[in-house]
Amino acid sequence: MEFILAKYNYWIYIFLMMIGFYAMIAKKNLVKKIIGMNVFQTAVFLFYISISKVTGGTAPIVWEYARQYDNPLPHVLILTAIVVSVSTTAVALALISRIYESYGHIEEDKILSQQK
Amino acid sequence: MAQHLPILPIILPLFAAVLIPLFGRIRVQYAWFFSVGATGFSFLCSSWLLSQVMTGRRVRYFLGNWEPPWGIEYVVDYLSGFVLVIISFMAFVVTVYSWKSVEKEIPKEKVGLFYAVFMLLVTGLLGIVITGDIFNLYVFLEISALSGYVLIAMGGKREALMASYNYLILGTIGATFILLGIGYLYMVTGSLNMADLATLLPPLYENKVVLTGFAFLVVGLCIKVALFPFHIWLPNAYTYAPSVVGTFMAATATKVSAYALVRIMFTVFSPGFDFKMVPVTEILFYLGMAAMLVGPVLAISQTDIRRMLAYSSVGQIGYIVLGISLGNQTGMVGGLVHLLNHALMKGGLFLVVGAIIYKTGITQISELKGMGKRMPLSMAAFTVSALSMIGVPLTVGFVSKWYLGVGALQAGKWIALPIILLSSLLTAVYFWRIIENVYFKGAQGQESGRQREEGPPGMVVPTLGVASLCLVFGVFAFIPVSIAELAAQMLLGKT
Amino acid sequence: MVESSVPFYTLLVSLIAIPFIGLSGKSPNLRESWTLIASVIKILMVLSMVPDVLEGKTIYTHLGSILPGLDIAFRVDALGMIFAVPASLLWLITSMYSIGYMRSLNEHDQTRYYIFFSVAISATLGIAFSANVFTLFLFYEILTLSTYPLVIHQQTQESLQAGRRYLTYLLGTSFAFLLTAVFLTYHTAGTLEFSRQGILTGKTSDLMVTLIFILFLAGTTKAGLVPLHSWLPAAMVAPTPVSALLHAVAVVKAGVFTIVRISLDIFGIDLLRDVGLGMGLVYFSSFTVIVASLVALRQDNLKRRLAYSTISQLAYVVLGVALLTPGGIYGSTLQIVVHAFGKITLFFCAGAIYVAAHKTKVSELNGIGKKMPLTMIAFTIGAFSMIGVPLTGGFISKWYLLMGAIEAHHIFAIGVLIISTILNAAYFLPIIHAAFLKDLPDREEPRIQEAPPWMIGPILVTAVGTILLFVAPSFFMKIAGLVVGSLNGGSS
Amino acid sequence: MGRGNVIIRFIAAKFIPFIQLFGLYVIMHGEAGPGGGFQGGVILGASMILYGLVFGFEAVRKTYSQKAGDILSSVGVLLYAGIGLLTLLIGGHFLEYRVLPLGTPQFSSHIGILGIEIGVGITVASVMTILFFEMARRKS
Repeated sequence: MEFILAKYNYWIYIFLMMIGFYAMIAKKNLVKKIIGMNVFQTAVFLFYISISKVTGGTAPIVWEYARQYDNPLPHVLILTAIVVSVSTTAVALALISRIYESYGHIEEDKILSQQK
Repeated sequence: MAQHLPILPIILPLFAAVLIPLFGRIRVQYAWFFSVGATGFSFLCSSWLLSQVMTGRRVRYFLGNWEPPWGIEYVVDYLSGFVLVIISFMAFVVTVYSWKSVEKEIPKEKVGLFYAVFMLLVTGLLGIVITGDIFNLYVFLEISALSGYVLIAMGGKREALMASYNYLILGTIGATFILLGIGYLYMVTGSLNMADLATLLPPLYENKVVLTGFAFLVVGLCIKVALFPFHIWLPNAYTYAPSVVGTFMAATATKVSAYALVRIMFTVFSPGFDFKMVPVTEILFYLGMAAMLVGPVLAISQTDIRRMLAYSSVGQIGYIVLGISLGNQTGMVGGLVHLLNHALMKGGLFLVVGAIIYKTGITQISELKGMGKRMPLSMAAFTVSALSMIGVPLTVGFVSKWYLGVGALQAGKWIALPIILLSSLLTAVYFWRIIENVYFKGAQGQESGRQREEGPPGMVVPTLGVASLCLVFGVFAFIPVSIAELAAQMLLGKT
Repeated sequence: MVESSVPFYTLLVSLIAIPFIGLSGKSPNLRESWTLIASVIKILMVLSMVPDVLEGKTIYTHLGSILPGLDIAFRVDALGMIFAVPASLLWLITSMYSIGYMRSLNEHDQTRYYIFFSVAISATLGIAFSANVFTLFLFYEILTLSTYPLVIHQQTQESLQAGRRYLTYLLGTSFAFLLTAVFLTYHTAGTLEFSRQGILTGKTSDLMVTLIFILFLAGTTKAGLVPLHSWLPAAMVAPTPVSALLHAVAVVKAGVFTIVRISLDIFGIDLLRDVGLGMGLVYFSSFTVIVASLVALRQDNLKRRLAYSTISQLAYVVLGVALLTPGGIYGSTLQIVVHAFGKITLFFCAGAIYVAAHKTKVSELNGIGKKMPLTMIAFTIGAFSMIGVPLTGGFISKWYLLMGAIEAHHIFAIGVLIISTILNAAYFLPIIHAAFLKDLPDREEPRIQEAPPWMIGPILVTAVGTILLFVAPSFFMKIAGLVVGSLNGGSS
Repeated sequence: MGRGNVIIRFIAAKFIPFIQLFGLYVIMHGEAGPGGGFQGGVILGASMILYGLVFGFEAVRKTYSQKAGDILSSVGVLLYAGIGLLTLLIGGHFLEYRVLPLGTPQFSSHIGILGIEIGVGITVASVMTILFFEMARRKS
């Protein structure tokens, strides 16, 4: 129990990640896959953010109470990763809209049956 | 200025990517000129860098003059210099070649966008190779992957969209795994610089967090490399992409990921870790061999020539991974040299296929009858590349196979030898089908009946150049091999 | 040891001729004269190396190394010479014959034909002159690839089928087994250079030596040893000059030569004897000799009968070497030459019969001697040589093979030689009998109807050559003597 | 399109300038505190999207054409890379701001980073807008 509680942030991120992963693999709807992908990526972002926390730390800004501050680097990294994630989502959505135009579906199995 | 060279191969294509949308509006041809200029200079800079490195000096560059481990560092050593030259050379050749093909396959209003994204792809791939920062590697990986998705989707058929989508899903899974792995490593070391990590990690090798991070990195990269059984995204992507994109990605994209795998396994981690503490090389060894058999077998059953070549790539990736996993210098040299060799062979093959599609629109193997007389030069290039793939002596393919075979024997892994040779035989089967069609079927007695339909010089010359390099580096094999040997020494030298 | 680039130039001659042949595709006369010029120069160059070889010297060229351990190097010694001299001589004759044959039949793609012909002969000489296993392997593959377009020249479904089998057997096994053997040799010996004492002695276990030897044998499918022979009868779909080239000059002989070369210079006689591989090889090749002869008896297609005869005859060569006695090896070396002349005569005759009378089956040959007397006389000479009748070269080689078997006290081998001679007679004599003594079919009138002079000429030349080998065999006997002499620790 | 509730239109019209102002503030503030080109750019882009949602795409296209968006997205990156190249040409490393000839190294760094942030902001804002409008334009 102690083990679970002490590392709750990891449990949360693993849980979210698995939800996203499941959706990416198992869902037939292309948009749902993308939603899954976002959950999947966000879980990893959460993981990064949670490891940057220093106990008792404040925001990494120079101000009068700043004795101990959180590690800002993961935040910066994740900012980049978020941009990447947004771009990926944008590309994916653009693809989906064009797939819908040319196939008339966004269900994977129906599209595959058309390709045959 | 000379000390700023390491940044140039990266920012030249980047600048081109930015300028092309601006100038491409004025005239579409400018897009091509900018691309050729950028990749050409990029290739020159890379060659210069490699020559610098060969004098025994490691070239390092600190972005913004922030010293590592705080700032991002670009490192050119034997390995990255070697791969840098391969990638920039192929980029240059493919760009020169692209004019006519793009003109035909891409709608006019999208040509500017096409070249811009193409340059981004080049930037991303070169960035992966040159960076010495593990997070920067992730970013470049994603830049190249994103531009790859966009470019593949530009293929004319609607299947291209689904191919791109599937690639996107799998690619993102891979990239996110890599990101997660990087996070784990950062968590225990607090560093993102590869060289720094290499000194910080050894005491932590028993640490479970490090092991988990390593596992995520390797699995993520294996997806990017398209190692069997993670190869499912690859065939469709290469088949339906515009032929220029298919060519470039087949020649370079998976190689760069393989490079990243080598970097992570041997620079960030150490050979001692890979071979003694975790079973990763063991697993890669068997997966590589499986790929070497599965790829050609699937290739034999294809009717579309590009899909066949794509499956053949799956098999060839197996060679590279096998070489990496053998754990001795000879095997490593084989794997690294195959990075170059496969880029040349597969590049040459796809260039020819692109010319065929441009000229005749043929994509099916059975329709290639009599092509030997219609496009003699292109088909000669095809034959040379195909013989190379089979591994006939005096071609580059034989060099890789020789090193892999000898490496396998030296490592005591006898099982690899028959697999290598069996794979060559299967390769011979699917290429011979084409060669038979091209030269010896149909069109009997039409010695002068069919006129020549050779592609435009802008396509034929690059194709012949690449194909002749297959021979040049097959005969003067010591040139790439000596570089690969230094790189292998460097990678395996650390304990 | 003499350093000289002549061996390399000898190879290069016919390769240099290729662009000229290719460019003059429009005017056949010019094209064929390039071929002939190249072949004459080639013969002269080969002959120019003979004096050195006769003095017991070895001519060596190091062309370059691809990788450490993988050198391209040429070495001309007596064994190589005994293969190279007939090959280059017969190439000239075959080229002339081709001109007649191809023009009479008005074949398509003649330019391609002559180009690959030239590549094939270069590769053959490359095999003869190679100084290490890698160079040998290289030219072995080039030979396979360059003869493929010749074999499937007809481009019919049947010939493509045969071509596929040809490649599967030759390319397939050489990659699967020969290359494996090369890898293992390099791994155990650390070098691939030929050496008279063998390079594997004392390097590894007997089991490993046996394994490598078997791999070499299995990889050298060109030799046509049963059970890996079926590509050869299939390849009979090729135009007749090609068949002649395949059997008498290039492919099969290259295979046999490879086996001889590897047995002597990779393993060495002593090692083979110690491990007991010689015995195994005797039984193996004897099996081929007998089985192929038996199969030949049942073939009605003339060229296929000749093909099986080749398989059987060239297994003699392997048999002779396998005896591991000087006499056996002496006989083997002579057999290479003698068989070349004899078999090429037979194939030329088969081609002439096809061109002049359009007959391919043995059962159709009744009375053909009345229509084509010259051809059938030449055929008779060739057949006698195959059987080993005195006054033809075949007698000499068979004699020495027999001596070698007796020397080795090998009753089994003696028996095989005798039985196979009877079988040879059994499948050749009926043809001769039918040709001269049986009546023509009713519809045909007995007037002379020979093939064109371009074809008859070469036939007569090779037939005379076959007889000359009996009358004046001293030249080849001297070289063969050198081969044997160098075995006993002579200069390498 | 554009026929939204009058309240929404009124409020949006009043708010959009302030949103944009805030976006600019966030961009300019980026080199000294929380904020920066990404965040500011997104805010700017959001203001354009809001404008489009409320008043219709044609209205947006009148003030901010597609061509302008395309060019701006390139210009932003060009600004970023150009500053990097400038530092190279002056003799520093790529993106080594303090070598810029603007008085003290500190001040140069300030200006350099600000330039970068503006470049990023322009690109992000225009790309966000392009993305949104490209998606919305496709009426399936």
